[in-house]
Amino acid sequence: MAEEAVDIFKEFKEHSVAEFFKKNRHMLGYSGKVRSLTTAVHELVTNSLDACEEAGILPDIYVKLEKLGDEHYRLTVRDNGPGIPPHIAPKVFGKLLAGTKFHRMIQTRGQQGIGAAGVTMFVQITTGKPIHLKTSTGDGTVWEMDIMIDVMKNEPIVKNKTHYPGNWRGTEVIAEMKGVEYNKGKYSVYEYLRRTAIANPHVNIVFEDPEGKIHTFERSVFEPVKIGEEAKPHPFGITPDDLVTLSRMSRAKTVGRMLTNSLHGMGGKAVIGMMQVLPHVLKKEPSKLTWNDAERIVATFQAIRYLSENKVAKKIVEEKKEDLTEEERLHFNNLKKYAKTILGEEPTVEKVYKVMTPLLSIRIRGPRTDVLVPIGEERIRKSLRANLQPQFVAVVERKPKVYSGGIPFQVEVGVAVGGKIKSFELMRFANRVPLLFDAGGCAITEAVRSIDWKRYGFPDFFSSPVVVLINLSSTHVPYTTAGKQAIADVPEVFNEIRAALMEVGRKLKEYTSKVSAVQELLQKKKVLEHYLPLIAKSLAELTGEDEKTVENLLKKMVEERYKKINELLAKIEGESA
Amino acid sequence: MAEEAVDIFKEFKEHSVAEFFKKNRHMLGYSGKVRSLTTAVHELVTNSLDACEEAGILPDIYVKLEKLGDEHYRLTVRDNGPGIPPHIAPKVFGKLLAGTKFHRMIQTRGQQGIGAAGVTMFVQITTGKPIHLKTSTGDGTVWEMDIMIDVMKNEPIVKNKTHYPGNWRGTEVIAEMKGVEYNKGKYSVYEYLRRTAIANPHVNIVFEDPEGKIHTFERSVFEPVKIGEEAKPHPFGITPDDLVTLSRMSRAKTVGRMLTNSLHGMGGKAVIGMMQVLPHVLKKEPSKLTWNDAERIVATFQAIRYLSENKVAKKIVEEKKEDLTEEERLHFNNLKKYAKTILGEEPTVEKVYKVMTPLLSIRIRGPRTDVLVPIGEERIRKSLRANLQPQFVAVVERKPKVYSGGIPFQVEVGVAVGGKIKSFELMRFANRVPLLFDAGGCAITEAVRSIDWKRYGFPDFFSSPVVVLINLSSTHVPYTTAGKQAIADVPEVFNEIRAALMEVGRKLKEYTSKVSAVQELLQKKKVLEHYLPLIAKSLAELTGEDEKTVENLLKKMVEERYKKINELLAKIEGESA
Amino acid sequence: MMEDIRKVDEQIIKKLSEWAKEILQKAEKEGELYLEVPVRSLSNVIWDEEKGILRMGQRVARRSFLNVAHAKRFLQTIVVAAAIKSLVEEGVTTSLRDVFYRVKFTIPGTKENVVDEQKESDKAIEDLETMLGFVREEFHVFSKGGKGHVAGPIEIEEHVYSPDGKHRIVEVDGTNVGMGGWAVPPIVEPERVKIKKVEAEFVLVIEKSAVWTRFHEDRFWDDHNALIITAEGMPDRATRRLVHRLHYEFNLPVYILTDADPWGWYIYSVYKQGSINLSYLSPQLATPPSKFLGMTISDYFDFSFPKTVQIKLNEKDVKRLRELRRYPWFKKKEWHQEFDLMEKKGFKMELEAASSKHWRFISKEYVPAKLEAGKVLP
Amino acid sequence: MMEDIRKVDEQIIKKLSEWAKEILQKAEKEGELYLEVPVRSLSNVIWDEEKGILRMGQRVARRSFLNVAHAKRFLQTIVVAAAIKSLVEEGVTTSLRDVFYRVKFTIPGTKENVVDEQKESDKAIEDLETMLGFVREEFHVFSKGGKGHVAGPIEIEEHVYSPDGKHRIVEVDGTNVGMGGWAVPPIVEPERVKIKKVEAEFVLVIEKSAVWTRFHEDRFWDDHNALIITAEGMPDRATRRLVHRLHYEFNLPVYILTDADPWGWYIYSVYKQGSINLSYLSPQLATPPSKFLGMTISDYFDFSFPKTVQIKLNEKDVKRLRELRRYPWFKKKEWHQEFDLMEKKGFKMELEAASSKHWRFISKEYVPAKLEAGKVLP
Repeated sequence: MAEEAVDIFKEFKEHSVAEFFKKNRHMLGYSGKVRSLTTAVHELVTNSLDACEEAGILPDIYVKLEKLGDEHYRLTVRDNGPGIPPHIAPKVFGKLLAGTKFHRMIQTRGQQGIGAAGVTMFVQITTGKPIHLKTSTGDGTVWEMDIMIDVMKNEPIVKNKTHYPGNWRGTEVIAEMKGVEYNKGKYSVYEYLRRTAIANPHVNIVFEDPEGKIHTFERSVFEPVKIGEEAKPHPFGITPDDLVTLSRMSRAKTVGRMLTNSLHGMGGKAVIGMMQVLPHVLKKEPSKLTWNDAERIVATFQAIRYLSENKVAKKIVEEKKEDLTEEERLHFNNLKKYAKTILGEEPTVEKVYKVMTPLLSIRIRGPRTDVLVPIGEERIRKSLRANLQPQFVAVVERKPKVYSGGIPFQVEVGVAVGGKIKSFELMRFANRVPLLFDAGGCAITEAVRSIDWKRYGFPDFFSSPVVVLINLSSTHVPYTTAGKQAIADVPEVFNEIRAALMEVGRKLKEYTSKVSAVQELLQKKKVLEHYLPLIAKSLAELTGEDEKTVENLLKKMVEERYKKINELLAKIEGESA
Repeated sequence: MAEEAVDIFKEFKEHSVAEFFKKNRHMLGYSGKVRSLTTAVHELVTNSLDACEEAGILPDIYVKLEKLGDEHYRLTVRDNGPGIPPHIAPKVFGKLLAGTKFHRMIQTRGQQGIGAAGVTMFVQITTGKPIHLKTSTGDGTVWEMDIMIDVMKNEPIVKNKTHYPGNWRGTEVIAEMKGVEYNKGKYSVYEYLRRTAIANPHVNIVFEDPEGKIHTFERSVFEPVKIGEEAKPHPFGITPDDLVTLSRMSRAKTVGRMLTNSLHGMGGKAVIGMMQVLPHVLKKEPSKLTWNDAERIVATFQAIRYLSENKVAKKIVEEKKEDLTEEERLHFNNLKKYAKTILGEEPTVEKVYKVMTPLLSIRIRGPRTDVLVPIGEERIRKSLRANLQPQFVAVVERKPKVYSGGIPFQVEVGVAVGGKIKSFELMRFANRVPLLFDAGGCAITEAVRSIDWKRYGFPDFFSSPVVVLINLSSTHVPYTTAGKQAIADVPEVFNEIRAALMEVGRKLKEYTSKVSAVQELLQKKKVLEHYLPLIAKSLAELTGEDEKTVENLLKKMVEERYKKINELLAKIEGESA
Repeated sequence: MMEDIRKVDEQIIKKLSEWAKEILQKAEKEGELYLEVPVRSLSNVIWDEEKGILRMGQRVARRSFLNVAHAKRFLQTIVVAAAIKSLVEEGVTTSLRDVFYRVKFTIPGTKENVVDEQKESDKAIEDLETMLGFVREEFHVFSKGGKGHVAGPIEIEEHVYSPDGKHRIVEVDGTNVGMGGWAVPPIVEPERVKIKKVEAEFVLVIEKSAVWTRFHEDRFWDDHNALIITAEGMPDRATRRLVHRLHYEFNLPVYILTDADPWGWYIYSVYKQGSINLSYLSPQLATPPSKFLGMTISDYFDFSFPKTVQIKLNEKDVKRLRELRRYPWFKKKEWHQEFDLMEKKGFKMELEAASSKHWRFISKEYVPAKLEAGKVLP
Repeated sequence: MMEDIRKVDEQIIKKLSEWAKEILQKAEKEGELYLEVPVRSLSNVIWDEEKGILRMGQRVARRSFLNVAHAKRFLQTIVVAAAIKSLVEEGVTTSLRDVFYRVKFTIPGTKENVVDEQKESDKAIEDLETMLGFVREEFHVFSKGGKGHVAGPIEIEEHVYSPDGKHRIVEVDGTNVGMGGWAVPPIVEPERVKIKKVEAEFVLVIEKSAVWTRFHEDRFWDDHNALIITAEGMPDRATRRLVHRLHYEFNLPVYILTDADPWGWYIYSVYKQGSINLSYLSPQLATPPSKFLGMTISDYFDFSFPKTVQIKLNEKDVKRLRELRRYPWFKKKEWHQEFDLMEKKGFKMELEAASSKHWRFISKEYVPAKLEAGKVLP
C-alpha cells in the first residue's frame, strides 16, 4: 500500500537559482507585457547609472526601442560609463546572483546581482536568443559578444566574442524580447525614463521610441553624483547571526578588536567599557565566538542603546534606585531582560545595576549617514522647476535616520504646485529609481494618503495640480517584494516620510496663506468702493440730503481707512517673492 | 577623475541562493513575528502531508509549540509518513532549491524545494542553532541528526548523526526559533491547523499549544488522498523555450516522436497532421531543433487551438472563403499571423488556407486533469458538517479547466450556513493548503467580493453567518509572491472561481427560497382567519344581517380555499430535507 | 334647506347597505368574497380630449378577500365603510385624520391594527368614492380646514349644519369682506354652499395668497368686476370645486395666475384638467375652459423685467418641465413654445418679481395689460 | 378712522429720516459709518420671569460700513430702509417676498446683487424693527396671507385700507360666520382691526384647523360662550397678536389645545412666551397668562384612550423634548411630570386620536371635562 520512501526520493534533484527564477520570473518584475519591458529597461539603465556614479562620470544614457513584430521589440541601452572588463562581463549578464553589490552595505540602485542577468534570462526564454553586449573600459579595445545563460548550471554561455581597437568607452546592450508591449501610459518605459530624469538631474537621457520619435531629457545639474561609501554595519542593528558570520571571516586577534574593526561607531573606549561586562567574550579569538557569546554582545549593544535613548532608565541606573514607581518598574524589567542574557542567568537587582552601570558611559556613534546619496534639496528644486515649470516648489530634505537599529535611510520630498502642472501625480523613488508599479501597497503612497492636506491649504489635494516627489535613500531599501516596486511598511520609515510630508506641508501652507492674504486685502477696499454709491443714494433718499455730498463724505472715510494698505501690500509681496 | 572599471569590478563576487534568501527572508514568508511562526509550521506540515499522500498513508500529524522565553519558541512537527532516507535528509533540510517536486508538473502543496530548508535557515539566523531531525523509513533503523546550512555554499552541515534500531516510521523535526510570537488570531498556527484539517478531512492533527492545551482535529474521512500523477506539459501551453529545453534532454529520434512522447494529448495522428505543415521540422533530430523551429511548432499548436475553439475561423478555412465580413476578416488576420510564423514569410491568402486546412482535422486531447487532486465534493460536505455543524451546506466541485493554455486547475467551493456558525468567514486554500495572509490582494477574495450575493438571498452576505471554503487545485498555482499566500489575478482562474461561486449561489438560493415559501403558505391562512371576524361584524353592521351567519359563510369559504394546502406543505417539506 | 343635506345622507346610507348586501350575495353564489374597484392608478387615467379633462377609465380591479395579498385592503375598505355609515347617520362632518383614528384599532384576537398609516384609510375612502359614486365631501369627510380665500361681487348663503340640529344660514357679501376675504369652507357642495348671485364678469385665480392680498388691497375686484380667489399654492378640493361651480353654474371665464415655473404651471393644469391621483373626480373638480393668464417667460421679455428676478432652474424643475411636456393637455403649440423658452433660457420667475418694478405693478399694470391684450395661454 | 393709519405712517417716515440723519452726523464726527443694532441672537434673549415672557436683552452690536465683514449687511439695511420708506409713503401693504424682489437689484457698477436670498432682506427688516421700535406690520409688511380662523361671540370692524383712498369698513359678527369662520387678516394692528365687542368668556386656541372645524360644527362657541381660534399649526404673527389683544384688551382667559407631542407643546409656548427668533416682539405677541388645556400623556390614561392612538416618539421628538425641559418657562413641576411621563412611556398622541372613542368626543366630552375640572397646566 504505502509507497517506499526510497521510491519517493528517487527523483530528488538539486536545482540552480536560474531555474528557480525562470519559473518565478514575476518575482523579478517580468509579469505583464508593459511591465516586463519597463523592468528590462530599468535593469539596464540602473546598471548604467550605478556604474557611471561609481566612476564619477556624468551619465549620458541612450535608450532605443524598435518594434520588430507583434509584441516583439528590440531594446538598446547605451551608456558612457566605465565599461565592463571582458572577463567579468559574461558573469554580469550570464549568471544570477553574481555582482559587486550584494554583499556590501552601500547605497546603489541595484542590490541583488540579479538585474542584468535577469534581462538575459527574459530575452532567452521569450526569443531563444542571447543578448548582445558591446563594452570598452576606454583602454583602446572594444569587446563585443553574445551572452546566454545555461539555466541548469546558472553559468554564462558566451558566443561570437570579438574585440577590435576603438576609442570609445561605455557599455551597450541589445536585447530582443517577445511577449512585451510598449505604450505611453503610467507604467511605460517613457514614464520610467521621464521620472528617472527628474530624480537624477545630472543625467542626460535620449529615448528613441518605437515610432522613431526622439525624447530628450536634458541634465539640469552638471556635477556628477558622488558615490556612496560602503558602510559598516551599526552595532544597534546587528544580529547574533551577523556577528557569528563576521567572526568566521575576521582576521582580528580578539572579538573586541573585531568589533572596532568591523562595526561602525565603535571606538576603543566603547570596547573598554564593554570589557567590564563581557571580559571573556571580548578577549576570545573571533573564530571561537559562540552563538551564545554573540547573543550576549547583542544584548549589551541593546542595553547601551536603551540607556542612551531612555532618560528614566538612565536615571534609575545612575541612582541604583530600589523603590520604583510603576513607570520605572517597567524600564527596570526591560533592563533586567538584557542583563539576564548578558549574564546567562536570572539576575538579582544588585547584579542588574552592576552590569548596567559601566554601560552608562559608553557612547556609540550613530550610524554613518554620509554613505547615503540623496538627490539633494537644490537638485530637486532645479529638476522640478526645469521639468515641470510649476508656479511654486517646496523641498524638504530630512536628516538621515536609522531603521531596525542600524540601517541608515533618508527621505526627501519635493512638491511642485501649479504653473504647467495640470493634475495630481505622486512620483515614488527609492535611491533615485522610479517606482512605477504596486503604488497601492507602498508605504510612500500610504504616507501621502495619511496626511490631512486640508490643514495645509489643499481642500482636495488629490485633485489639485500638484506633483509630489518622494525619494527614499538607504543602503538597504525595505522593498515588499523582489520586484522592488513598493516600500514595505517599516514604522520608522513610514513615520519619517510622514514627518517630511508634514514639513513640506507647512511650507506650502505658509506660501498659500501669504498669497491669499495679499489678495484678500486688495479685495476689501474694492468691495467698499462698490457699495459706496448705492449707500449714498439710499441715505440721500432717507434724509433728503444731497447725494453727491453724502457720497463724498463716505469716499473720504474709505480712503482714510485704507491709506496704509498699499504700503502693507508692497511689503508682503516682497516677502512672498 | 573617473574610476577605472577594473577597480570597480575588483569586488565582483558570486553568491549562493541561500545568501540571497537569507537577505530576503520576507520573500519566503518570514516577516512579522506571528507570520514567521505560522510559515515554519506550514512548511513542515506541508512536507509531512505531501509525503504521506505520495506514500498512500493516512496522515497523523502532531504539532507542539513550547514557549522558551520572550519571543522564543520550540516547534515540534511529527508525522507518520514514509520517512526520509538518511542520505537525502541533509539536502532536504540543508540546501535550498533541492527537492523532488520543482521540476515535475505534479500537484503537490510545496513546489519549489525551498520550504524545509527555509525553516532551517530561519532557525539558524534567529538562534544560531541547527534543526533536529529524527526519521525512519520503517526499515527498523531510526536516524537522528542536527542540520544547518552553510550559507556561503548553500550546502548542508550535518552534526550528531546517530542511528539506532527502532520500529517506528515517520519524520519528526524540532526547530527552535526567536523573534516569533504565538497567538490565537486569524493568522495564527492554531488557525492554520484548523483550516488545514477542514480542507484535509483525511488528516488527523493534534496540536499542543504553548499553554499545554491540546487541540485535536479528528479525521472525518478514512480513505487516504490519492496522489496526483505527474502530468506532461500540454501543447497549448508550451513555449518555444520549453520545446528547446525539452529537445536538449530528449532521447527520441525525431522531433515528431519527441512531441508524442513528451507532450500530453499528442497522438500519432496529430503528428501526421502536423507533418503536412512542418515536414522538415518534425523529421529533424531533437538536438538540432532551432529556436525558430520551436516557434513554428508553437504557432502550429496555437493555430490548431484557434481553429478548434473558434467556429467562424473554422468555417472560413473549410470554405476557403474569399469575400469576408468584418468579423471574418478579424479571424482571418489572426490565422494569417500564425501562418506567417509557420511559413517564415508573409503568406498569400491561398497559402494561409493551404497551411490551415490540414490543421482542421487535428485533434489534441485536453490537458490531463486527472493529475489534479481536489478535496472532493463529498469530503468537503463531510468536513464542513463535522467541523462547523452548520444548518445547511452547499458544495460545488467544478470540472477541471486550463489556464495559460496548458496548466490544469480546478475550483471547489463549499458554503456552510447557520447552525453553530456565528459570523462570516472566508477560507482560502490552494492545493488544500490554507492561505491566511494577504487576503486583500488575492483573486479568491476579489472573486467573492465581486458576486452580487443579494441575488442569492443574502442581503448582507459579509455579515451573515456563513463560511465560504474555496480550494484551488493546480499543478502550478499562480501565486502573487514566493510567500504563496495570495492567488494572482489570472483571468481564467478568476472567472472560474466566480462561476463556482455563482453555481453555489444558485444552490443557496434554491434552499433559502424553498424554506421561505413553506413558511409563507403556513402564514397565509392564519392571516385570513384573523381578519374574518371583523369583516363579518362590519358587513353585518352595513347590511343589518346576523353577524354569526355572515361569519360562518366566510369561514366556510376560507376552509374550502385552503384545504389542499396541507398536502402541499408536506410535499415541499419533503423536498427540502 | 336642511332637507338637501338629509336627502344626500339618506341616499348614502341606502347605497352603503345595498352595496354590502350585494357582496354577500355574490359570496354565496360564487364562493368568492370580493370588491370590484375601479382602477385609479396612472394606467387607468385617460385624457379625455373632447371634454378636456383627465378622467378615470373603465378598468376595474377585483379585490378578493381570499387572496392574501388583497385581504388586508378588503378588510380596511369594509371597516371604513362601516365607519362612514356611522358618520353620516350621526350627521357629523370630520377630517380624514379623524376617520383614520376611528378605524385604527387592533383587530380582535391579533396584534395587528386595521390601519397603521393614514394613507390606508384614505385609500379605502377613495375606493368607496369610486365604487359608490359619491364624493368624499358627501360622506361628510374633508381633508384639512379650507385653504381658499375669495373677494369680489358675489353673494353666498352658507348652510352651516350641526349634528345637534342648530343649523344656521350665513349670508356672505364678497365685496364686504375683510383683508382675509371669505374663508372658503372645507366642503362647498351645493347642499352646504349656495351661490345666490354673482355680478362678476370673470374669475381670477391667484396662486399665492400674499399676491392675492395685493389685488384685494388694490380693489382689483372693484376696478375689473372680478372675483379674486387664492388657495395658497396647490389648491384643495374645495377651492377647485368652487371654481368649477362658478364656471359651470354662472358661465364665468376663469383666468389663472401663477409663478412662471413648472410647479406654477402644474397648479394651472390641476385647476384646469384635474390631477392624476384624483382623476376620478375630474368631472366634479376640473374646469377645462380655464385660461392661463401668466406668468410666462415671454412675459419676462415683453415686460422687460430686470435680470435679478431670474431664478435658475434646478434639477427638479427640469424634470417637472419634461413631465409637463408629456401631458396631452399641454400638447399645444403655445405651451411648447413656453416650455422651450424656459428650458433654453434656464430660469423661472415668481409673481412677486413684479415688485422689482414697483409695488403695484402686478395689479395695476401687468394683469390689466395681459387681460386687455387677451394674451392668455390655452 | 383712516387717520389712525396715516398717523402711524407719518411717524414712521419721520423716524426713518431722523435715524438716517443721525448716521450721517455720527459719520462726520467720528469718522465711522455704523449702525447700532440690538442683538437678536440667542445670547441676547432673556427670560423675563416676572413678565413671563422671552424678551430681547440690552446688548447692541455695532455694524460698521468700513469693516468689510459688515459692509454688505450695512448696505442691505440702508437700501431696505429706503424701500420701506417708499412703501409707507405710497400706502401699500405687501409681503416680505415682494420687498425681497424690490431690493434684489444689481449694485450699480458690479455684478453683485443687494440681496440674493430672502432671508437677507428679512433680516434687514428685523434690524429696522428693533432699531426704530416699530413692528413690521406697521411698515405695511406681512409674511404670507393670514393663517388664522375665528368663530364665536365677537364683533369686529376691519378697516380695509387702499392705496387709492377707497377705504372700507367691514363689520364682522363671529357668531354669523360660515364653516371657514372669520379669516384673520395678515395684519391685525389696532389701526386696521378694531375689536368692537366681545361677549365671550374665554378664548380656546386649537392647534389644528380640522379639529377647530369639529368645535365649530358642534357650536362649541355657543354652548360654552367662547371664542375658538386656530392658525393651523405654528401660528403666524397675526394670530398671536390677535390672541394677545383679546387677552390684554378684554381680559379673556386663553386656553390652548394642541397635540400631546413636543411640537404641540412648543406651539403652546410660542403663544404664551414668544419664540426665540422673535423675542424682541414678545411684548406685542406673547400672552403669558395663557393656560394649557391639553392634550397631555396623563390625559391618555385619565381618559383611557386605546393603545392604537399611541405614536412612538422619534429621535427628533426626544431631542425637542430635551429642549423643552431646558426652557425656563417650562421649569414647572406640572410640566416636568408630563415630560417625564412622555419620555418614560415613549409615545405621543394627536388631537384627532379622540375620534377613536367617538366622533364628537373631543368637543363634547374631553374639552368640557378638562375645563370643568380646571385641569390645565401653567
